[in-house]
Amino acid sequence: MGKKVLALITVLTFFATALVGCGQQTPADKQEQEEVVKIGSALSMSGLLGPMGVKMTDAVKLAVEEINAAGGINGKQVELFIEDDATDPAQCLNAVKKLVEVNGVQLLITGMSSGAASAIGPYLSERGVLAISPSATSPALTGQPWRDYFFRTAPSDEYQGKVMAQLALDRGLKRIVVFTMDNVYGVSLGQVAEAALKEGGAEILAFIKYDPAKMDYRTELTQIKSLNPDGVIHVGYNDDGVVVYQQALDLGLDTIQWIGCDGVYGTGLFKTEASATFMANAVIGTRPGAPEGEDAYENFVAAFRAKYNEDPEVFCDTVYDAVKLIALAANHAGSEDPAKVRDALLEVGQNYQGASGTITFDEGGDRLGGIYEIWEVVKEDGEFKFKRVDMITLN
Amino acid sequence: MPLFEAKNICAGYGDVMIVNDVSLSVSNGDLVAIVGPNGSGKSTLLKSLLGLAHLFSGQVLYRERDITRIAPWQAVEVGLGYVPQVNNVFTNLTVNENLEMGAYHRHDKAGIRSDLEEMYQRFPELAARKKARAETLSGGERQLLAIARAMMARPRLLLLDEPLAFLSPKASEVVLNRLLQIQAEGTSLLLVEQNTIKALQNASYGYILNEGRCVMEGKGPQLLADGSLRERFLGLGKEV
Amino acid sequence: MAILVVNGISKSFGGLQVLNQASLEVAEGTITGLVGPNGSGKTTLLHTIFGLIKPDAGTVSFRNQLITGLKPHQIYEVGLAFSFQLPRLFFQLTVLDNLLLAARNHIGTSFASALFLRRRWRRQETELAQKAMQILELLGLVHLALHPAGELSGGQRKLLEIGRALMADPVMILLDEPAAGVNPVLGRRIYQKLYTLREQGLSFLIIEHKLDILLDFADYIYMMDAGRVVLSGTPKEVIENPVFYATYVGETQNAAFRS
Amino acid sequence: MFDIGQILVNSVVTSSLYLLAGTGLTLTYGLSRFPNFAYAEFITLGAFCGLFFLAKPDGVFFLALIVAFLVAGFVSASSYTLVFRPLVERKTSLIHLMVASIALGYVLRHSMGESWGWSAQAYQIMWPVYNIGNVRITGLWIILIATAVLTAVALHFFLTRTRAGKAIRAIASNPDLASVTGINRQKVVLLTWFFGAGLAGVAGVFRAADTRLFPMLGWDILLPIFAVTILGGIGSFYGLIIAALLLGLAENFGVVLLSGLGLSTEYRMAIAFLILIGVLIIRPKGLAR
Amino acid sequence: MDLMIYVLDTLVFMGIFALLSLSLNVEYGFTGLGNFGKVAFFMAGAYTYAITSSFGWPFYLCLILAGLVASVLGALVSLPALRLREDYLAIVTLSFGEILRIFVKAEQWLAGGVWGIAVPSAFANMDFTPRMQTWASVVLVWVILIAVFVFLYLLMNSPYGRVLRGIREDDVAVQVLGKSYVLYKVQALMVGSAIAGVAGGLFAQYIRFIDPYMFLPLVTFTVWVMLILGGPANPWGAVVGAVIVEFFNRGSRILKDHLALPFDPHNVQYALFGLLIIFLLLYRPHGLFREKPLKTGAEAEVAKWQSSS
Repeated sequence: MGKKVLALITVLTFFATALVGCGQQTPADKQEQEEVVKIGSALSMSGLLGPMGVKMTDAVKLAVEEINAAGGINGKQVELFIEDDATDPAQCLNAVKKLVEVNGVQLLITGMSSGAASAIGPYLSERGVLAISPSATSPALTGQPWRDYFFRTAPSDEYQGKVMAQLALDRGLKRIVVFTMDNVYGVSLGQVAEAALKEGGAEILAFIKYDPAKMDYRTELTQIKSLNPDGVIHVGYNDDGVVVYQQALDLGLDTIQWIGCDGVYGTGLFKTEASATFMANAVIGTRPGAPEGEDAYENFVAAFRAKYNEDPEVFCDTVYDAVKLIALAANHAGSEDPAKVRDALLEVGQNYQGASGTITFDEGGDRLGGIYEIWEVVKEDGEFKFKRVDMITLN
Repeated sequence: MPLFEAKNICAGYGDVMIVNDVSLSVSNGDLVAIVGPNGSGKSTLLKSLLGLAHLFSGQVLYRERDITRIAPWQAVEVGLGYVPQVNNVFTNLTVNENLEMGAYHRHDKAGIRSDLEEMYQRFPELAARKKARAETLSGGERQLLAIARAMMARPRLLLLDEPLAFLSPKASEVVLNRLLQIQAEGTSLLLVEQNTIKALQNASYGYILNEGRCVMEGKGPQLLADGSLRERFLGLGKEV
Repeated sequence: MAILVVNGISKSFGGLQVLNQASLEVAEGTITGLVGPNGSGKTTLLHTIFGLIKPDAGTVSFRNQLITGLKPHQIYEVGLAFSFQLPRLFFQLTVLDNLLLAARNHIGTSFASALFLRRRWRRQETELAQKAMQILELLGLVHLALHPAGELSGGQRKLLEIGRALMADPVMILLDEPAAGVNPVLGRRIYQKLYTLREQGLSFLIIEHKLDILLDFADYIYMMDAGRVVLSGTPKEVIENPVFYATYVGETQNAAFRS
Repeated sequence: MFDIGQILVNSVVTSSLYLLAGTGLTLTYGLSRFPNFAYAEFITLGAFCGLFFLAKPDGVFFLALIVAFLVAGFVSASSYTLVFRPLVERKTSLIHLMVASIALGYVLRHSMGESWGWSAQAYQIMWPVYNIGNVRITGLWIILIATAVLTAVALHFFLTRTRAGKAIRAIASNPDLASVTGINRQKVVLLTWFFGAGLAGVAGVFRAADTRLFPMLGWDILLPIFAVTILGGIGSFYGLIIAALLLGLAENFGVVLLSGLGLSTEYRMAIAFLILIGVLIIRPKGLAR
Repeated sequence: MDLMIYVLDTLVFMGIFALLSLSLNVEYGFTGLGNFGKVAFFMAGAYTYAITSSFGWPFYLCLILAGLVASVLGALVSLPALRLREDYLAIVTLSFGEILRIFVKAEQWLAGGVWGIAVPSAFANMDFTPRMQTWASVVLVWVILIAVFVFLYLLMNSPYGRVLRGIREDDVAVQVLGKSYVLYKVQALMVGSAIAGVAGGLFAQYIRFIDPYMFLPLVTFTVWVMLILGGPANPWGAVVGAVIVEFFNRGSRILKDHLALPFDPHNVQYALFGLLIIFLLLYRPHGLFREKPLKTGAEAEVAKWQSSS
């Protein structure tokens, strides 16, 4: 018994030293601190959103690499700290606190889900630490009292929902099923679209929410089939989307027009041929876009592919833009002080041509939904590709 | 040379010693009976020989080979069959499957098949219910099945724990007769029995246990005739 | 007069009739013994009386109050106590705690009073501890009072099991083989203690295989075979009855009642 | 309003998966008498093994099934030998065994996360689709249903006709008697752990082929599989078949009912749990006994 | 950068998890009930706090209500639980947690569903700096923790606690000794759930936002790890277990900044926890701290008796 307790105490002491060790900043550390700009990333690298977050973190690394290659921020190199929030908002807060209080990070990419954003928001505001969320899209985040230090490069669902509805109405779809994943992103977008569709005179046959973890959507899809709608408004991510489309193809739902969103944009959907085929047959969708001639997205995809030998997926572009914007704003402000960077962000974040399209922040740090791209999937030379069909400008 | 010997057995459960320094031996073709009142340690003694109860000390020999503390399933390979007092059939299995399980360690398919036939001839009660699940059998039929199952392993020595308990007189008569027949055919029997008189009448040798110790031993019928049997058996000692 | 009346209890388990119209009475202030061969249904009968097993038919009444169908803790409430054949102790608790857990009307065992009537139950606790120590003294376990019950030997466990029934301050005690697994001298001492309690008015129903001891102390004896009572009388009457020995050695026409 | 034929087929697909995945659980649970929560990881492990063969479109599906069977079986058998058997021999309580199985689940799941990463992956197989009247059915479903039915039939014969199969039933029925009858219990139990988890691995390949693949795959379907196992009566293979069908139907028709009532279809998970809790209260031994 | 805030933050979580661990200790450690749905009661408390505090009620009232609602749920769960075997109880409670989570997630009207719900801090009306805010939470959590600890210490070292321990060892024997184990088991689940509910309330007010993704079964397992590590049936064990596990969690997060690891520390940390538990169960099943005998005053009598005789 004595030996085991001793071993345990040794381990604990080890950790305690580690904890204390990084707390005591020696003068040398201080100097070092002045030489780098610390950026923290706390996204979900495990848990339900893990599959998405891992790739997004890769995009963050890519952006930081590019920034450093281009001379860093205010002449200083960027040091990146990466944490995992395990798809748990409480863990996200924990990770952010660690980044801020232990590592001294003041510029963050975090708040991957709207829940995580809500959990960290008040703390960020109180501590005066700046964060950009690449993927929290809930309209509920707009106008929160803690929004002074929180930006997002993903537009609120408020906009895209309307675009999706508009797209459906433009295509003359009258009888519509809304099919969304049961999380904030899915239900928000779905509800906005539903309201806009009703306003536009379409009939909503059903609003079906599915569990993104359940992975067996056959019966929901069978139901959609038997309702015989003109179109389906579908909100999902790559991860569940690939399964939904695969199973929808099995059930022959590719005769109905499906309207997707930015969540189902990305080569992750082409992981299986069935899903890709289904998309080519039946899916069109929307996503925040840039004016013609902008190749920021293509450049980003090329860079990502060159580094990771994989295609980026959903929200990789917004997270990439977020890092780039932080660098841009800090350079613009000539300081890494969060308050100054925040003010600069509002300035540089006007018609910024990012990988995810044109980014314009409003006063509250939300991305305005300016221009949206309508995409479709085509098969060219045996390869599936996303292709721009049209642009919609939302006022 | 005795077929089976147990020397100075002390056994029990957990750290409770129930059997205290008992020795016994079985010769080829014998029917040896262990009798005694409730709680005298008869069943525990039997179980400890097969590793089903905790053996504190002692030695178990089969044909002078030391088989103390072998795994229960290995005892079958050595040549010992065991018929427990309760839960002695696989209730979820059919009668036929129960018998097949008895021959589990054997690999001679032809031999097993002919033994099965033999068992059904010897126990016509079972032949009629080959396909029935054992849980549907009556107490007597279960006992016969348990004995037949043990015999399927072709044991040289069969250990039986109160085979006649819970049986009607008719059923117990049937079971006893079958056991004597088995003995006549050359398999030795070691029997723990409540039914003292029936057991000792037929036993070639008997041991009387009381309070975990052997209080008397001798040829079966002679023991029965012994005048002190009653007092010793009931544990009344001198007081009565 | 009879303090406990058992009337026509029957019970079968999966087709095996373990109790078959068993009836008996225990007179107040007596030690009544229950004997019989293995599997005759004695333990089942005792469990049925104490509500651990639900009978298929028949009634049990205690002091003219019907107690069939009551839960064991309710039967304890009316004044009975029970001691298992194989000790069911609380092995991680101390010997002392094992006894104290059996105490009747202990204030501190309810949630609210454990918290709010601290002083009262602590006083009671001290008194009960003294009583427990007296019992341990009788059982020769004083030196082990603060040891976990799991450290006791088999015989000591058995003693503690009996001790718990004594601790319960009952009107009547049901004991399943109190002298089994205990050395004869101590067995007798236990019975002497029971006898003193009997003098004080307690009643006992005891299953016992150590006939020499039982015959010395019992007022009345019932013999069971195949789930029913086959013989009853004073110890002398019973022991002299040829049925007694015949039943024990398994040589009896009563076997006809077996299934 | 809804397409009964298609929903029935969907239910059978769900049931087949539950049946395949539940078989091993019910057998090992029946023999070893404790619920192994690490079972989810055997399913996931099978799925990842399949990836070796099915990451490219020209993969051989049956080869994946076989390797998944062997690897999941091997890991299960080793975990039994290294973790559970020593615990059982130390007379560890049931609750501690459950905690140990959860702990083992941690180890396996995160080891898989470390090896294959947490991003979702997918098999590259395109299945043909057939129309039978109004009902559509894919090649994968046919193989899945066929595998489940064949496994059920094969297992029926294995359990009733072979020496080892009968020994498994004998141990489940009466472990002590099995020992004195000459059955080497440890060996048979080990075999069952191997065989049962092997089937779980096969189920994992099907699940991954039908959906996508990541370390939580098994955990996501573990509770329904427990529901099926307990519903059917632990250790009862025939009860399992009935329970798997029942739960498959309940879940799929439940979805129709739920959306009819205007409730979230997320409650379909709750359907399984509610049936489970109900059965445990009314009929704790399960449906079959 | 303010390391103190992080240290205080760690203390808050240690306190909250110590409460959960203590509550599981009441159920499993002392009474032997294997509750694998601990997170359900934690969640019930958190949501009760969130909803009631949205009415503008004072925080202490909300905390009490959080405990009450969780304890009522505990009573509800105990009804089937009492009839079930240990393994069934485990699966039923685990499922119950998931049902409750699905319910909160699906019923948006109740508490925001998937959107989650913002919760005011207990010190929302005070003009605190972040550091003071965290200090205040540390004080609140640890005062409650100490109160609960003392409460449980007194309760478990009383004849009542003796009955609970007896039930853990053998509930039939307890019944034969005149105590209805049903009543005690219900009470144990209610007390345990109430503590978990209060922990939930404290958690909600500290995080200031809760959503259903925070209450996965993983939380329950973490609490089990804490209790098994610390040692069941010993209140010190429960607390120390919680402190160690939380320390481990945070420590590994910081450690990885200083070590270039060839693997993902998150994966390795959980895998190591798993191994640690397996080794503990194999070689030290009673955890770091053993169960201590009851202290009720009766044991003092023994000494007197033993010395006199």
